[in-house]
Amino acid sequence: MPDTTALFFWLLAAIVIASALAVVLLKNIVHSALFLVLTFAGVAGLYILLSAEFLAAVQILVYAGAIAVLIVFAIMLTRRGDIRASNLFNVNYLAAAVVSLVLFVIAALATGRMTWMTTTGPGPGSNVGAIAEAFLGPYAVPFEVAAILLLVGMVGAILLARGGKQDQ
Amino acid sequence: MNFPILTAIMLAPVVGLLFILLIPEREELTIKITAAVATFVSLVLAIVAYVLYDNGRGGLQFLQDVSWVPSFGINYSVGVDGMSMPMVLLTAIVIFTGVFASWDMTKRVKEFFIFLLMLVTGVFGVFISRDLFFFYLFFEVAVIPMYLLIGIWGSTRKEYAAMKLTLYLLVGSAFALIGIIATFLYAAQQLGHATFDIQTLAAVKYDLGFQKFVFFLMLIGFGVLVPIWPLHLWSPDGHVAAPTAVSMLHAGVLMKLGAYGLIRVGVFLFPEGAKYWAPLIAVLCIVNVVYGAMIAMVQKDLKFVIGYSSVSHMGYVLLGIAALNTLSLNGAVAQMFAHGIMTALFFALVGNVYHKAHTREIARFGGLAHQMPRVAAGFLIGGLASLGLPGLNNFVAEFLIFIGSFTRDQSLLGGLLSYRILSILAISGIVITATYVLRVVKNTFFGPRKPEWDHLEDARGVEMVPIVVLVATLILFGLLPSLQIDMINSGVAPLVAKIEAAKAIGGIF
Amino acid sequence: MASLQLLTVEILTAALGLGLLALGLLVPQKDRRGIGYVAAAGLAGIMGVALSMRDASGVVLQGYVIDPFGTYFKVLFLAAALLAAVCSFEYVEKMGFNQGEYYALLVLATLGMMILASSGELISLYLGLELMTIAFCILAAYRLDDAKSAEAGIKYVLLGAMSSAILLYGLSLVYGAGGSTVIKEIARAVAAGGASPALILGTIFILAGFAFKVTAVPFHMWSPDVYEGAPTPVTAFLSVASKAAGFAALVRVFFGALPDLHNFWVQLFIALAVLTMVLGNLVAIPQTNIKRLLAYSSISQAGYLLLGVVSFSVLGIGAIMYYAMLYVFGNMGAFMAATAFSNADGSDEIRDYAGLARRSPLVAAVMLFSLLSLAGIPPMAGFVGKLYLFMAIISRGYIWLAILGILMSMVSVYYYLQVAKAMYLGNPPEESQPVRVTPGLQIAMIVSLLILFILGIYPTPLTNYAMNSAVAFFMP
Amino acid sequence: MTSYAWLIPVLPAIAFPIIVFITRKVRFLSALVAIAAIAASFVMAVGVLQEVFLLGITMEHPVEYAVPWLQIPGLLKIEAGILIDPLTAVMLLVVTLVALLVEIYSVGYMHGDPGFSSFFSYLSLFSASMLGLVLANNYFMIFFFWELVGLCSYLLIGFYYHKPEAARAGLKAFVTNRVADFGFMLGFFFLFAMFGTFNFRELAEAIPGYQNTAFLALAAALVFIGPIGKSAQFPLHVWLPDAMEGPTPVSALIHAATMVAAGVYLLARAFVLFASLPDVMLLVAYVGGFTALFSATIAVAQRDIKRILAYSTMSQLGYMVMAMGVGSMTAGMFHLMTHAFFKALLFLGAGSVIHALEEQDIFRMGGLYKDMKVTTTTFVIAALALAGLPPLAGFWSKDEILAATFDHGFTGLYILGTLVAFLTAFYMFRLIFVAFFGKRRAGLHGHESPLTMTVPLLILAVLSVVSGFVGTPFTEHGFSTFVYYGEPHHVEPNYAVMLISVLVALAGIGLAWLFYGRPSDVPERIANRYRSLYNLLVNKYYIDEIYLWLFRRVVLGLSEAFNWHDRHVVDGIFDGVGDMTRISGRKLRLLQTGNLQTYALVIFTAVVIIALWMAAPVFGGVVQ
Amino acid sequence: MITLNHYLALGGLLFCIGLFGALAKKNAVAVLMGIELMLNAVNINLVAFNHFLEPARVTGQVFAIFVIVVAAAEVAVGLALVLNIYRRRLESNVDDLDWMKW
Repeated sequence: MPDTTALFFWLLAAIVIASALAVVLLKNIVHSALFLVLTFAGVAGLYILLSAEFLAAVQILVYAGAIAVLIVFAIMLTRRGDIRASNLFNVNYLAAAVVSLVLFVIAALATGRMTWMTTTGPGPGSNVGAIAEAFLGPYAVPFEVAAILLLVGMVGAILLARGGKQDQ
Repeated sequence: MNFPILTAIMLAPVVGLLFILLIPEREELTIKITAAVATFVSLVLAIVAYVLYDNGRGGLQFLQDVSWVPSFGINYSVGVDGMSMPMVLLTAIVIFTGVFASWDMTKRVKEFFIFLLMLVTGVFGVFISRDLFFFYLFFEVAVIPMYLLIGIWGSTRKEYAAMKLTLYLLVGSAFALIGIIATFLYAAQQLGHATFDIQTLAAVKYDLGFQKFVFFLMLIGFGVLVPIWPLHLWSPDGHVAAPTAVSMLHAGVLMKLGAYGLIRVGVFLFPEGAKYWAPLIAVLCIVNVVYGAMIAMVQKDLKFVIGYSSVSHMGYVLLGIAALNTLSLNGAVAQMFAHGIMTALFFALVGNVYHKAHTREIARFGGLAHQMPRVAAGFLIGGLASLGLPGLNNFVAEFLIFIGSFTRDQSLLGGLLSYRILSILAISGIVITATYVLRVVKNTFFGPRKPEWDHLEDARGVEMVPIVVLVATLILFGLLPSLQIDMINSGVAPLVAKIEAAKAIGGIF
Repeated sequence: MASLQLLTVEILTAALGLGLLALGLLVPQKDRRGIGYVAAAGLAGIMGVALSMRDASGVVLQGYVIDPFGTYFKVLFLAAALLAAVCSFEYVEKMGFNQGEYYALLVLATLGMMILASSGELISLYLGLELMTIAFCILAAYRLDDAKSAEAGIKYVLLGAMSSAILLYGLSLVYGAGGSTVIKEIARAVAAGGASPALILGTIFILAGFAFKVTAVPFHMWSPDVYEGAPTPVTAFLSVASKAAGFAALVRVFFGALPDLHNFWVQLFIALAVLTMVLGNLVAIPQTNIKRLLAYSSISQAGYLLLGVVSFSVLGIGAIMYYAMLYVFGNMGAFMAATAFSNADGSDEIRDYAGLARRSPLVAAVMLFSLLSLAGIPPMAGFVGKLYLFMAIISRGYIWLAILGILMSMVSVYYYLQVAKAMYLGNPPEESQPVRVTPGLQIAMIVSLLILFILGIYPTPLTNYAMNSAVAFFMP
Repeated sequence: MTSYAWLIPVLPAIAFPIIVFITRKVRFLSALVAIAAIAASFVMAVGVLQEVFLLGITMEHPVEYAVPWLQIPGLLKIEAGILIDPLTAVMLLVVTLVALLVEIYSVGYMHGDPGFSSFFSYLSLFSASMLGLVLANNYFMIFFFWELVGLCSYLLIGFYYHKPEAARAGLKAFVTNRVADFGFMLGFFFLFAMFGTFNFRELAEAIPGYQNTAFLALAAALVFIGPIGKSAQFPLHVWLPDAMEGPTPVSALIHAATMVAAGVYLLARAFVLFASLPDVMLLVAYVGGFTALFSATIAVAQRDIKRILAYSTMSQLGYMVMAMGVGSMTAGMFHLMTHAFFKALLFLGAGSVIHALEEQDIFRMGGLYKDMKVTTTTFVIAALALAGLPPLAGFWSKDEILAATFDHGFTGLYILGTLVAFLTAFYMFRLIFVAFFGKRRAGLHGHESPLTMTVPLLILAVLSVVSGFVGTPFTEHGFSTFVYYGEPHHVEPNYAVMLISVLVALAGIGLAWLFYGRPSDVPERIANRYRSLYNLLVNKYYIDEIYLWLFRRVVLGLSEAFNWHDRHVVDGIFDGVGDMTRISGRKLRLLQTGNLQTYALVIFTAVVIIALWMAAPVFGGVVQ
Repeated sequence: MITLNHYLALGGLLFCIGLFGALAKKNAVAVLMGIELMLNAVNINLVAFNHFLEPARVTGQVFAIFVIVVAAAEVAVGLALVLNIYRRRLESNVDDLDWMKW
């Protein structure tokens, strides 16, 4: 059992990292967007390994589904010039690379040197049920807020995308 | 005394200010009369308080306490002692005369008097506060109206001067504020309860290092206002740029805030710190006196002469403070009063001339005594006061300072210098002062009649009010100094007791 | 359902926001001005409710804390929102579209802040923060026909997202290290387990996230651009309320969850405070646009507020609370004056303010005294606030920091007085007209000016309330 | 009477404000008020003198009245007090008498001047101050009035303020005196520091027992600077000749008879201090002697009638100071008194001439005796008195000084004094021969002055004759038993000295007659022969020029340097700080590039830096 | 054995890759994509913590769901803004958005 977990982990990790790298390195933004979907899917796989099946489903639906589609639409709507050079680096990329790398080293070292109080135990039985209880129980306030937040995001997106007076 | 007379003195201008806010802008005369009435009320109340003050009892009188922010020990507590009562009177006189000196004002009259009254409220507040918080609060209230008054109604590089003055004063007060907060915290720890009350704070034993540090902060903070060399440059520029009434109030009263703060907060709370820094003050004050006076000698603008003369004269006040004994401190306080009146007189007169002649360049004048004999007489009396002529208030003050510091027997710099030598140098200032003051009088008012100034009218009517009031004050306290010194001494006595009780420590050098 | 009663303010605010949204769709175009009045009235009413609940305290659903500290900030947000709404009447009407949504977003942003200030738990804290951020993104870009506004919006949304990502990373690390998202439990875990590398790194990341919100240098760089581009009332609201909310949450997290690490994070805050005060004030000097000037000035104000954090004491928290409140009125006052002016003249350039004192004494006076309050000149409230802040840090022995702070506030006087100089010393242009100000805005300006005076002259009740609420953070 | 003596200064003091505020518009009332006040003072002064005689008030047993003026308990007690002893009484009489006569004279002299009322107000103020000075019972009060007389002197010298020379002369007088007062002030500060009192009587009791004579000598020398200025002794004499720009009655009253004598009076008052310090006494004597000779030589070459008299005054004051220095206070005071009368007379006579001719250059006058009989007669009497011919007053008093000098063994000074006597006679009669006798010059017609002017002349002429008799050997040295220090003493009449002085005086007069009494080109020839010496004398040894150079180049130069330093160096530093702040703001704003990814980069770089800064805890070093 | 640290390292790496994208890409949409990667990385952390530290509860998962919700809203608003700007300036590169500076 551990072996399969490890196997899947490494596989999914490789997919996630490779496709994430592809997202940021490729020069064609459409390709980047497609690899982004792959990354999201990989992450969803990792959730399953972490016994968060419900979350994996949400991940696929929201990220790989909705968000990715949104992004692709946006790319299409803002396309101009050569699509093969639509996703270039800016002048800061070297500095950005250094900063990102150092940050990773720091983060990895900081977390790697920890001794975590890990416990293994039985899960909360029904994953979905537990989450639902959490939403309606202790996390009711954030839940309501999240609802409002989505509403705000929606209203905002409509407003902004529709533009100002010229549309009316 | 159930009537809160001090608060009334302070609030009379505020009431006047509120009335003026309601008066339409074109009713200029009404505005001026309102301002005059408001300041007159302050003046009358101040005189009443001065007369009622019981010198024999001494100490703080006309007390009034209102709890303000209990958690920080802030109280609105006012009261005057022998040192602050003369200052309150000084302020009342100067502002009252200042309103009359501004009678010719035609530009944005309403705003002018609003800011002027705002300014004077702050000044009154400082002198009557017994609570360090309110002391500082009022201290700062005075600054911004000053900026606007100079910036709008000033002359000669007014914007530069206004900004310079404001920044100098604020940066200085920043140091004072740090000192005040540090003191408050130290005392709160020692006493176990928070208080800003100066008397209570004075009872705390501060350790020597703390005293040295905080006194130095106070020295910078209040020294800027005095102004102590080399932090004095705002004052000539500010004086020159300011409109008449503001110059009067500024040189007459505001500079005294610095010296008063240095005594009331610096010396009174930190006698050992004062002893430590006194030699530095003493040396710097000589620079003030001699250097300031010599610079005054070569100025070409009338107001610059007076501006630098203030630097020079306030040097005497510093000497009085540095000598730290009864006579010198009496003299310092008296000098604050006397110089305030004298310099206000000067500025009122110069303002009068400038208003009519539109120039202050000494070289262009000459023989003005023909056209303006009263102004000339007033100016001469001011000059005589300035050079310390007996019979005028300044003489008594300077005399006390000189004799106080002269009799202080302490050598500095390993015997190279002593207070006596410094006093001698300071006294030499009276010669330089006589030279430049009388040279200015000569070059401006004496000499053949110049037809180009024939259109100038002599001071008359309300213009005479400042001249008469200020001259009368100078003469009154010059001939009967005990009216003043007895009161001041009752205020200085506890201070000196505190200084004497303090550890004898050597100065900085 | 006692616990739901504690949530009255939040529920009312949410209802108001949604109601406004609905109104915006239902009310015919020409009558939509009334929506602003409804919003203002609603906010005022909610503020009344919040004031009546000032002593309420309790915990709702494990992680949502109602206490005087939170209520204080709620009142503060409501006051800021109310002023911003009043300020917006004419401004938004001129824009001419989507008024209902505008006020709804304003109210919902306020809701986000309230959540942020009351969260005793990381998840709701995060959601409150995001609600606020997203609402502000939309509001910042609200002048849809203006390219600057859109630029402000995208800068805010992208940088905001990045900063919330790093904040989130930090939150995740703290969750991991503390084993919980509830602040009290984290504090217990930290007290028991001590500092660990992940915890420290998480702290740093959280600090970066909050520093972004409170515009501490060097995390401030979005703010001048966004402030300049956003509609003026939004800028006003953003500059005061979101900063105050940031501080509220920051205090909750750092004082609530991580007090045992204070030796560590205080050093970071010292560095931030120094940089913020120095850079904010220095860069404000050469500004020529009033909104940019106020942006840099509000950066520097964050530096002073950080001093309260540095002091790590009851006095410090109290000082932050007091200062934040007066900062609302000071900054809103300045922005209201700027709005009034730009409504009349359409300009934000300081040189166009020349002679404003002649054209509108009220606007000039409000601007002047608000700026003076920001500079900390008595008798304005700013002085008392700064006094408390400096007291707080001097009591911890950071005299040098206090000297620096005071000197820097003297630098700020310089540039504030440049505005005063234009208004009072300059002469109005030849053909200029008096600046007309709508009655609502006039009232709001006068009220905020009066509050500044009152808080400066009689600070007692507010001080007491702030200090008493602050004590809770240091009770075991 | 003595208990009302305080009224003597107070009456003229009251006259001052009355004239200024009430009677200014009515000229004759102003004069009346002033004269009435001083006349009353004169009467009281006579009364005081009489009472001093009758009650036997002596130098050792003076009468003192005082009220506190300024007190700081335990530290400082300043009294407004009066001290009456024979010295005071004599001075009171002299001052009130001369002042009275001068004021009467002025009614005529100032007739028609627009500043008539002010003139009388100033004179009243002056009289008040001078009388206050005379009566003062302590150093503080004497200084107080000392300064006030200086003020009046300033006002009166600059009375014709429209004349630039007058204005300049007033300034010069005041500032020069200020230098002296500075020394004086320091002197009595030292005394206060040593003895804790200003009171003359208390000091007189304390000083003799004081051990630290070096300090005492310093104090005395500093106090002496005061008289050097006020009594126009070298090197602070420069103001007195210029003071002649004032109206002539002023010159008579202030710059000849009374105020300039205040220095000598101070020496007399403070004699107890000086008497115990031989070194200081020597200094005093030589300063006096030198000044006497110095100014006499200058007087020889002057052409302005008032300047000649001014230098003569200096010279005579030199005598008095010298007398003090050699230890004879009696002689000094005696000469002070007689000199007051005849020098006032000389000045008033000169005023009469000027009033008539409006001309001051003696070489443009001539033959005045024909038109101005009274003036000429009285002037000659005074000149004879000044020259020291018996039996006129000047003879007795000057002789007393010379005899005292000789007696006390100061032979050098004695010879010097005799030489001065010769020069005095010479220059006075040079003046008389040139101005009053000889040919009339074209265009100048004198006329005799009105009665208000001539009557005072006559009275003073009488006094110039008789006032010396109070101190002659034939009247039992009355003066010396009255005003003295220590024991009453007088110099035994030394007939050799008397004879010599009479001879030199006659020689001086004769030489003057030879040169100027008849048409002659001798003076011109001598002047040409010794051109440089002559120029030196005409230009008063260039002292004024040296002082002017010092003031212009050194003092003003230094002041300009300070001014530059203040404006550029000090201000530059502070303004520089301000500019630095502004500039750094301007540079720092460039960090704000407008690019949001740069902002993000800055944010994350900051995070990285903070994390690295905290590296130790992050990597588990510190925090574990 | 796959430990918590593996997941954390993976999360960290993903976060930094996303960060690199957000910092270094010109296109605004690509920047948003980078940000989405960062949020995903955090989610990995959260879920992993939840799984390894307190498997009995679902706090981390709940948190992650909220993050996803927020991310969706953010993306929506962000893309709307990009479209808005594009419509006006025909430009979706962020480094041209520097009208306001200094």
